[in-house]
Amino acid sequence: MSPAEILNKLTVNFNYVVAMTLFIIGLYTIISKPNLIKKFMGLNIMETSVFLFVVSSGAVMGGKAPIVGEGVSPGTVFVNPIPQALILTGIVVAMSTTALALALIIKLYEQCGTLNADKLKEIK
Amino acid sequence: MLEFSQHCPVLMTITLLVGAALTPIVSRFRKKLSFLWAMFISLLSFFFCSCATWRLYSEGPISYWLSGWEPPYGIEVRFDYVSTITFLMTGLGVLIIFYSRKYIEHEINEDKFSLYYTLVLLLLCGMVGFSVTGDMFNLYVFLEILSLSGYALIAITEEKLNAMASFKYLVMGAISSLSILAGIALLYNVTGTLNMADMALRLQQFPPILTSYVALVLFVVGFSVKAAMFPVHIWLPDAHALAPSPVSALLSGLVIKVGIVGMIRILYTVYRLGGNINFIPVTNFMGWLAAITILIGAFFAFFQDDIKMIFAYSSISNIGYIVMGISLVSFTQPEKGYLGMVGGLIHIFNHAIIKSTLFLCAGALIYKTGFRKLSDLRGMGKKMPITCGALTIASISIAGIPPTSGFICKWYIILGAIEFGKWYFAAALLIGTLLVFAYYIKIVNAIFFREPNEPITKVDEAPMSMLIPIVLLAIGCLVLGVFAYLPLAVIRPAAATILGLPSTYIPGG
Amino acid sequence: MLRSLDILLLIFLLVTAIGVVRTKDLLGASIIFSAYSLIMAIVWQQLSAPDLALTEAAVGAGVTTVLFLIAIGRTVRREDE
Amino acid sequence: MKKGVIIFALFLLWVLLVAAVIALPPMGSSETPAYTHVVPRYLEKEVEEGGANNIVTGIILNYRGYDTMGEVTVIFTALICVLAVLGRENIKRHTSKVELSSVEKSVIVKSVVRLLAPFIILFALYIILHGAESPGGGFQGGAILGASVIVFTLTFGFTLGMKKFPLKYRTILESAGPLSFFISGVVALFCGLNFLTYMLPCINHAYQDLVRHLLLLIIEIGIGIGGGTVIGSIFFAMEKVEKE
Repeated sequence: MSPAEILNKLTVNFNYVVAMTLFIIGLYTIISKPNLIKKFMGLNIMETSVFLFVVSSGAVMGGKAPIVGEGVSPGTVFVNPIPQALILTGIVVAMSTTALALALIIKLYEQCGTLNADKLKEIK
Repeated sequence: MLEFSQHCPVLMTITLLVGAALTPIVSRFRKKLSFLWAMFISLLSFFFCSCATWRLYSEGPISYWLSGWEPPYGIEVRFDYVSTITFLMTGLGVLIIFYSRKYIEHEINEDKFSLYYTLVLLLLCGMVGFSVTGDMFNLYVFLEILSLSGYALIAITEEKLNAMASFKYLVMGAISSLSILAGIALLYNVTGTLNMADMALRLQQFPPILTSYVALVLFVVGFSVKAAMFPVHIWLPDAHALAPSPVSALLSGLVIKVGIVGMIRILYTVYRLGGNINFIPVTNFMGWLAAITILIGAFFAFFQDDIKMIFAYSSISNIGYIVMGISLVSFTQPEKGYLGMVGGLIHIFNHAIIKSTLFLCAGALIYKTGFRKLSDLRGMGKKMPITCGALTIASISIAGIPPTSGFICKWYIILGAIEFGKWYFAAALLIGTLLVFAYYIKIVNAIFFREPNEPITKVDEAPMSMLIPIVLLAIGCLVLGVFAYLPLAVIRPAAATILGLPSTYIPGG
Repeated sequence: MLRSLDILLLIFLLVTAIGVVRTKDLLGASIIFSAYSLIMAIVWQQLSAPDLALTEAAVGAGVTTVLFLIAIGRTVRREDE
Repeated sequence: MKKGVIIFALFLLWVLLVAAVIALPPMGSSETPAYTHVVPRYLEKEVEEGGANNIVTGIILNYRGYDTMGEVTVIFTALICVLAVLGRENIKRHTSKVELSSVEKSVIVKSVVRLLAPFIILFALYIILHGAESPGGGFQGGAILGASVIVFTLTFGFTLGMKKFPLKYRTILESAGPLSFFISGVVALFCGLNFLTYMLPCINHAYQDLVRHLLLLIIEIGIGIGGGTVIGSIFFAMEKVEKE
C-alpha cells in the first residue's frame, strides 16, 4: 500500500482511528496514573472506545435508524442493528463494573486511608 | 416437541440464575432458609446437568436454539464434549455450598450470608452458561457475570487486605474482559456472525486478513489473564489466598479453568486446526509461557509459609501444565496433538478436584485453629486425622505419584511433548513436578511428623458438614487415579472432537 | 455535510478524554468525563443509533458520573493523595 | 525512562490496532460481511417475526433474548456485589454526607424537583412501554427511574428517600429483571417449545399476537422496574455513612 492509500483509509475510517486512540489513552491512564479512581475513569474511556468502534462498524452510508414506522418508505436503507443491540448490553456491563469498582474503592479508603496505588503497595 | 433432556443445557443455567435472583427474597422470610435454598438450587442444577451429560454420551452433542431461532440468527446453546466440565462445576458447587454453612460463620458477617449464597449461585451460573454457550457474545455476557461475582466474593470479608486483592483482580479482569470484547468486535466485522460454528465456517470462506490475527491475539491475552498465565498471573496469589476458603476452592478449582475453556473454544472451535489461519506460532508461544508458568509457580510456592499461599502458587503452576497440554498441537496433523490434549483436559478435571480438596482442608484447619502459617500448624495430624489424611491424599495426587490421578495427566503431557520432540518442555514439567513434590512433602512432614510449637490442646476434628465434602473429594482423587479409565473414557471424545477427529478416535487404531 | 460535524465531535471526544487524564482534580475530571459521555451520545445519534444515545446519556453521563461523584465525596478529591 | 518505555509500547500497540481496523472494509460500506450475512433477515422479517417496529428492540428481546437475560443478571449481580462489599443501608444507623452538610438546600431546587419528579417518572414509563415503537426500552427507562430516585434523595435527604423507597419493597423489585424473563420464557416450555419463545402455537390463533405482546411487555416492565430499583439501591448503599 502506498502512503496516499493509507492516508485515504485513515480518513475514511476516522471513527475507527479515534476509537483505537481512545483505547490507548485509557490504557495509558490505567498503567501510569497512581490514583485508583483515575484508573477507573481510564477503564471507562477504554470501554466506550470499544463501543464507539463497534457502533461505527455498523454504520452504513446514508443509513437511517433501524425503526420501521409509518413515515418510513419501503426502500429505506437502515444501519446494521446488531452492533447496537450488543453495545446496549455492553453499556450495562460497563456500568456494573464501575459500580463494583467504586464500592471497592470506598471500602479500601475506609480501611487504608489512601487511594494512591504506590502507597497502597507499602501497606501489608 | 423436544425431549426433556434436550432442555437440560439451558435449564441448568437458568435454574442457577433464577435461584440466585430469588435468594434475597427467600432469605427475607427466614435467615436460615438461604442455605437450604442454595443447596436445593445447586442440586437441581446438578440433576439437569447429569441428564444433559447422560444424553451427550448416549446420543451425541445437544444443540438448543433459544427462542427457536435457528443459528446464526438466534443464540445457540451447545452441549458438547468440552461442556462436560459443567458436570464438575455443578457437582463441586453442591459440595462447596454444603461446606460453606459452618465455615462462613467464621469469616463473614451474619447479615451477608444470603448475599454470599447469591454470589456463589451467580458464579456457578456464569461458569455453566459460559461453558455451554455456542455464541460469542453470550460467552462475554456470562464471563462478566462470573467475573463480577468472583471479585465480590473475595472482598466479602472484612479483612484489610481483601479489598486490595479484589481490586487488583478487578482491574486486570476488567481489562481482559475488554480485550475479549474487542476481539469479538473485530471478529464480528470479519465474519458478520456471532455464532461460533458459523464464524468458523465464514473464516474459511474469506482470505485471512490482519484483523483476524489481531483478534486472536486479543482473545489469547484476555483468556490468559483469566487463567493466570505467567506474565499476567500477579493477581492470583493474593486473591486466592485471602478469599474465604470455600471461595478459594471455587476460584482455584473452577474459575481459572474458565479461561482455559475459552481458549479451547477460540482456538479449536472458531479458528480451527487445518483452516486458513495458521495459529501455530501463537500456540508455540503459549507453550513457552506455560513452561515458564510451571517453573515460576512451583518456585514461588516453595518459599511460602502461608498454607493457602502455597496452594495459590501451585494453582499457577498447574495452569501451566494444562496450557502446555492444550498447546501441543500440529496444524496439519491433528492426530499428533492428541496425547497432549488428553493430558491437558484430564488435568482440568483432576486439578479442579484436588485443589478444591486442598483448599477445603486448609479451610478446616483454619476454622479450627485460626492459624494459616505452616509453622503454626505443626503436629495437627494427630488432632484432626481425617482432615489431614485427606490433605495428604490430595498432596500425593497433585505431586503425581503413580497410583494417583495427578500421574496420568503429567504422563500424557510428557508423551505429547516428546511426540513433538520438545524435550525441553518435558524437562520443565519434570523439574516442576520435583518442586511440587518437595513442597508437598514439606506440608505433610510439618503436619504429621513435627511436634507442635506449643501444645494445642483444645483442637478436635472439624464438624461433619465440613468433613463430608472433604472426604467425598478425597475419595474422588483416589478413584480418578486408581480407575484411570473412567476419566479417560470421558475425556477421549472431547480431545478428539477438539482436534477435529471423529469422537470415537483411538490413537493407532 | 454532516461528516464534518462528525469529525469535529470526534476531535472533541479526544480532547475531553485527554482532559480527563490530565486533570489533577478528580471532581473536575469526573465532570469532564460526563461531558465526554454526552459527546459520545451525540456521536451515536449521528451514527443513527438513537437507542444507544439515550442509554449513554442516561447511564454514562448520568448514573456513572453520580457514582464517581459519590466515590470522590467519600474518599479524596486530589489525585495525588 | 520507565514512562518512555510505556509510551513506546503503547504506540506500537496503537499501530497494530489501527492496522487491524483499517484492514477491514471501509466504514459506511454496505458490502461488508457484517451487513450482508445475518442482518438482511433481521431488517426484512423482524417486524413480522419479532413484533416490534424498533428493530433493535426486536433483536434485544427476541432473537438475542438470552443475552438480555444475561444482561439483567449482570445488573443484579452488580447490586449484590456492591452490597457484599459495602453492606445495606440501615435507616437507624446510617445517614448520608449530603444530609450532614451544613449547607441548606435552596427552596428553588426543592420546588423544581417536587414539580418535575412526576414528569420524570412519567417520561421513564413512556420510554419503558414505548420501546417497541420508538427508541428506548426497558433499561433506558429503568436508568431514568433510578436517576429520579437519586435526584429525589439528594434534594430531600437520605431519611425521606429511604422512607419513600422502603427496603422491603426494593428487595423484591430488585430481582424483577431476571424473574420477569424467567416467567415469560418458561411459558413456552409448557407448550413443548424452546425457552424464551413468545409465539405460542398451542393457544388459539387469534390470541397469539396478543400473548406475545403481553409477554414482551412483562419483560420490558421487569427490566425497567428492576433496573431502576437496582440503580437506586446501589446509590443508597454507596451514599450511606455511619451516623454520629
